[in-house]
Amino acid sequence: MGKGKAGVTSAAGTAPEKKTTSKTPGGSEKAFRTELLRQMLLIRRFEEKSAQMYGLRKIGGFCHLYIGQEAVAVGAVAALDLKDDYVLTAYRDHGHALACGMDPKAMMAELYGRQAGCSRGKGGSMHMFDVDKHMLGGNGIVGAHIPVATGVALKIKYKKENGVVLCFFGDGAIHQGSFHESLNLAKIWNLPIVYICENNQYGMGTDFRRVSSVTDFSKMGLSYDIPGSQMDGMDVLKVHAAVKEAADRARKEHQPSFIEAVTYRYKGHSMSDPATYRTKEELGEYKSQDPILILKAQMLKSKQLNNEEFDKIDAGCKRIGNEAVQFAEDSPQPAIEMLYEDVVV
Amino acid sequence: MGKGKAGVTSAAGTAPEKKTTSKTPGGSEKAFRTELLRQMLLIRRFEEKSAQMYGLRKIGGFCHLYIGQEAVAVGAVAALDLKDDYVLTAYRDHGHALACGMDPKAMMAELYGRQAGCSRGKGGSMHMFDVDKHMLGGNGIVGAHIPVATGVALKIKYKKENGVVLCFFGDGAIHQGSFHESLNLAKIWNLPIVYICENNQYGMGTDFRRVSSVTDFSKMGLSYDIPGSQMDGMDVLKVHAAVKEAADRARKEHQPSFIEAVTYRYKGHSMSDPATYRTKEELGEYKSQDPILILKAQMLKSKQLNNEEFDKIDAGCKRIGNEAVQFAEDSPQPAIEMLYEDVVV
Amino acid sequence: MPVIAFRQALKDAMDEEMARDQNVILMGEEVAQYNGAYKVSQGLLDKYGPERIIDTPITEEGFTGVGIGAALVGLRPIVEWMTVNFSAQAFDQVLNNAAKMLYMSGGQLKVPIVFRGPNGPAEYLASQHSQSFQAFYSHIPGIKVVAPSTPHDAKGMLKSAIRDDNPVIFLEGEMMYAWKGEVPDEEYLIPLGKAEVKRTGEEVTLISFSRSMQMVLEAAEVLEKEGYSAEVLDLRSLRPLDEEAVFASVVKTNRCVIIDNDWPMASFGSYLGWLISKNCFDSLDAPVELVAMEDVPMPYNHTLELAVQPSMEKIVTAAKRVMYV
Amino acid sequence: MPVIAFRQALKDAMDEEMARDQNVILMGEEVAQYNGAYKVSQGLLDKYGPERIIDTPITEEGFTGVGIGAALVGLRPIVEWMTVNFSAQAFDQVLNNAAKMLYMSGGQLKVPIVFRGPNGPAEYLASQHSQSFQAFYSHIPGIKVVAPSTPHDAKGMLKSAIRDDNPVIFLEGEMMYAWKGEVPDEEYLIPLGKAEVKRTGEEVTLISFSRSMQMVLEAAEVLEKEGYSAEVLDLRSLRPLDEEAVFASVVKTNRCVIIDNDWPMASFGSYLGWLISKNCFDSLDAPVELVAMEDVPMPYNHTLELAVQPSMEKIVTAAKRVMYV
Ligand SMILES: Cc1ncc(C[n+]2csc(CCOP(=O)(O)OP(=O)(O)O)c2C)c(N)n1
Ligand SMILES: Cc1ncc(C[n+]2csc(CCOP(=O)(O)OP(=O)(O)O)c2C)c(N)n1
Ligand SMILES: [Mg+2]
Ligand SMILES: [Mg+2]
Repeated sequence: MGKGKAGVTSAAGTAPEKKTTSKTPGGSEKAFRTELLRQMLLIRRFEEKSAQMYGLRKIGGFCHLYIGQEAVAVGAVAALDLKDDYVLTAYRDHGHALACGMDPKAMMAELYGRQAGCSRGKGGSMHMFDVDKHMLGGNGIVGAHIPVATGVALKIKYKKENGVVLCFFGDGAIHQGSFHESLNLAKIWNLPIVYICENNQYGMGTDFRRVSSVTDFSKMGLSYDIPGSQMDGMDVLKVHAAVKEAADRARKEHQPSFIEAVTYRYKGHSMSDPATYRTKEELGEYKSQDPILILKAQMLKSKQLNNEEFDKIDAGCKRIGNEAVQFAEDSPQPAIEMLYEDVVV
Repeated sequence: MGKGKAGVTSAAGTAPEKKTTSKTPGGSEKAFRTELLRQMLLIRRFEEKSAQMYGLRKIGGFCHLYIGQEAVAVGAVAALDLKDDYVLTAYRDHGHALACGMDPKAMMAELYGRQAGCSRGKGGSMHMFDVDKHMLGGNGIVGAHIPVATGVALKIKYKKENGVVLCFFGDGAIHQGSFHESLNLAKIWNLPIVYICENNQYGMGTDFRRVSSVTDFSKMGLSYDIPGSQMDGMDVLKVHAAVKEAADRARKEHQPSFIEAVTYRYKGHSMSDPATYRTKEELGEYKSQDPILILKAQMLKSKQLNNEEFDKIDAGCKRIGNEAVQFAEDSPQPAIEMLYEDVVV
Repeated sequence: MPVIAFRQALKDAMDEEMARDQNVILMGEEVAQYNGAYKVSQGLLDKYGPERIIDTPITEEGFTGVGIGAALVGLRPIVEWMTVNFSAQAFDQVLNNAAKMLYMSGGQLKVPIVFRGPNGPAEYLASQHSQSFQAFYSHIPGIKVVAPSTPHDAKGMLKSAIRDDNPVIFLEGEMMYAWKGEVPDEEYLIPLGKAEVKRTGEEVTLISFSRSMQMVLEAAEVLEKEGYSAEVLDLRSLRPLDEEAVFASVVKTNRCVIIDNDWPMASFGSYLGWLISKNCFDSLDAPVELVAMEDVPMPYNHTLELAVQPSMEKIVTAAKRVMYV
Repeated sequence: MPVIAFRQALKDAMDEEMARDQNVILMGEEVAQYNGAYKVSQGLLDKYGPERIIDTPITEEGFTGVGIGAALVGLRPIVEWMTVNFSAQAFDQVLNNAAKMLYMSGGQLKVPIVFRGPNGPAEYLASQHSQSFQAFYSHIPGIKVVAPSTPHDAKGMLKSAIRDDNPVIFLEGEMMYAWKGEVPDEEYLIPLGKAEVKRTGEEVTLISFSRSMQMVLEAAEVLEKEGYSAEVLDLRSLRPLDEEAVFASVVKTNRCVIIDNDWPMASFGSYLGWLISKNCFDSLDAPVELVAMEDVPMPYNHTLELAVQPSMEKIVTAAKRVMYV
């Protein structure tokens, strides 16, 4: 696999060229969908494993699970070629990191705070980075990475490269001034960037309707003459199609876009949140449109998948989660001297 | 004159109840218009005097003249009753201060940095304040007073008062995150505030079209479901009508509004700016629609004014400017100990 | 005397002041329906309603400025920053508006506002979420900065802060919210600007504030067991600073260690170190030591993050160093 | 050697580095068509075009973050803050992104960026426009903070800053832009982190940086005329700090005055005062004096604003105080 090329460790433990399946004309629809399914399952299983290890106090601090939102990261990143393209997101970043093809072992070791972690144990859950995979975090301050992502797009334009930046953030981040300043900059400078608001309907305990003047966020592009769209974020194929269109426009016309993906997080905001601010019914409703189930059903129906195959993929993802834990357990604690490293170059 | 009630030192040196003319059913249209004219002339003459004194090095630092934009402050503030209402603006604040009925003498003394200045010589040109007149600055950081103004509106609502806040800012400020954060807050909390963007078409040397994704700023209200309108800021009656409507809505429905007043500044950004970034023709075009000339012509035509009356008002305003200078000259320098005062209460 | 938690003391202070003064309101992210990210405002929404306990969107610059504006015209807002780290986004509002209005209006505009929230590292939160802001804020004239170390002081000082006509930055610590302590039933106020001698001693003065006080007191115990007598001073308020109390103690013991869980350069602790070095020049028998945070961003790994911060052991070592033992 | 103005030296440094390295760009308010609010970028737009000399809207948080993002992926942006005062709006970007990326990514992400602009008071600009930011920025690990005092150093250090792989805060002074000085035609670099002895002396060390250096040198002249020999050290770089040069001088003269035109509490100058007090404890014959800004917001009135700041007279007085004369 080429350097900087995104791939995902497959269920079987090998690393197929994900991008090939999505982009090569020869790649079949079945293979592509299988790969999306596999990635969503990998995220799901990885997160479940993380939660379990958190419960065992192997992992500490904030740990924001992505379960329920898998379709957004997976569908969106599948539209990229991470040789040229970049991804930035907030602190709920495990899903995006895996979708970018980051190594689950290095990620779990990071959650453990170990030396073999992707950020050498210095970043933790909120700060997953992989420069080779063009995954630039993993950023903890709400909204603050949006201008940074915009700057990455400026570099692409300045260097006349072919890339596009996906910038993910939550419904809570959209009121931050940084979002608004960035959209204006992206528009006046014609930057190749797609802003993706993952509206999982809550910013911590706050229902987004309580803190937002509008409920259709996609309107917010209008202030900047940037096309906006609101879409179902539980359906990975829809997400993929929308992001692909926007990414293509970014590449061809050097125009920014804004997409609101309506989704839901099944778990609390972080491990300590009992999520009492929402009803069981609401949660149940979204679980019934689970992104993995949706795609699975579609594929079963169109005979691109049978139950046995599904189980095999799922088992593979679970195995990856277990192997990641084993790897993290085996990885040494960083030496005390590492404290003083990476402060300045 | 009641405490906190806005009035403007009239041309003749007396202080008529400006608000009475505008609001009392008995107040005639002629009297109201005459008052608007007088205020615009006062600002014009006061600013010319300031420029002159700046040239004589009596005044230092940044001094941002309002000449050309008089219709905006005067028309807008005429819709207020400053017993209940409030005004906040940026550093180009002399016009708003005069329109709020601040004492030209105290203002000139402030420009001189003297003890009798409205801010005791500590604020200068950018920081005119008059708590009794509900003029809360005079704020130097672009965009930063917009949340502050929004907070004043929160107090009105919390106290169930009848007031409204006018928050003035420039075309340069509209891209600041603070503007966007504030509009959302004002909408979700139903605050009685009118945001007025004085689009004088330049933020320092920058034509607003170069840094803005949209040229009709009034669109920017849409992101917050706030009604926006774009209007001719050179015609004081139009400004007054639009702001009055918005202020009434704020008062009655506790709803924020956003108004873009298209205007022009005749002078450079500050005293040191030669304003070479724009053409003589452009300047000339706006000068030909001078706000004072427009109103004067309207009043001459409708026989609400004759040239002699105009000259008399103008002479009165010039006299006020001269008296203000004399007052400032006579005011003592602040004592060195004043340094340590007003740091904490 | 009743024993209550730090968070409860803070809540009680807000509760009493809100009952007392209709102008006091509380705003911030999750303060209302969620009862506070760290449950400091537990029950206040139920008691005072959404007009006075106000949930905000995530817009630190915006709602900090809103609080300032409301304060200018007579309200007395308490603004909770979910953690003080996020106030970096509101830094301009504090520096240029809250701290300047009184001065640049020539005394016309008071800003009676309290900004409060957890300051300094908690655990496992990595570099963006584990910072101390006492240096940034105590640098600025025009505001007060306080950082109590017990439920008792927290309550009395928060009440004073709410009644103060100046902007007050009220620094808490996430790790402190569960700390318990005696708090009298009857009402009391603690003035801002008064340090407290927590323990008298003869051979060395240990000066600190906020969360570090706990390990400082432990260190003093350890030192005592080893035969050294340490005086412990809890500053409680950084700005205004109780210089008198500081100098009195150092002139007595002739040796001083300052504990400030913040980066050392241009820090509050180093300022205090200079101030003491200068004003107690003739009394000092040893250089003033500073036990600070290591000069690095905070790592996530727990062993490393503990190594970065002051510890009881580091304090004891520093105390011994200045005693030349 | 050619004599050029400070602003020209800065311009030349940017010009040379832009010619040398295609990845260097300049962005900020009014940097392009207006040639800079203080004309530091005069002519650069004409030479390098709008792709490399980029006018921004007034969105300090936004364009500061954009610069950081571009730096993460290989550009070497120079971000001009029209004045450093306005960077308060971008404080979070500097503190939490520029200074943290390398650390929290475990060394993966470098941020080669320069933030520059006029720092500290100019004249008649009142409190919001007359602040010094050396305390705020030098407090933060993960960035460098430099503040040269001559056109020569400005050029050599700005070139080094642009080539540095770390974020560098480059502090200038509005009043300094017209200062003239000799600058060689041939290329040179000045390393970040090296102080310079501007004048050798025996009886007292005066330490400062940036604009204050001028009055420090004048004070040294006055002292010499009165028969006192002052050594003058120009730090040039605050972070990293040339501790060796500082201690060497103080150990020699046994007396020290620090001049830092910034509020005293939690300031860079007071940190240095503590550091010297601690490390030169046995050498010091007098307390380390700090000539700082008065602990108040800046007033507009010119007499008052001068009284607030360090002056030649205050420096001479402080030097005499530490010499006990
Ligand atoms: C500037 C800032 N303010 C507050 C926080 C604390 N905080 C962390 S996540 C969060 C909620 C964000 O919600 P949203 O953007 O919807 O993202 P989600 O968690 O739903 O993915 C808050 C308030 C922060 N990290 N940064
Ligand atoms: C945050 C901030 N950035 C930059 C400046 C410097 N500055 C002062 S005025 C100005 C232009 C503002 O233009 P606009 O908002 O259109 O107001 P106008 O001067 O036209 O009235 C700039 C860049 C500032 N004061 N504050
Ligand atoms: Mg959310
Ligand atoms: Mg303008």
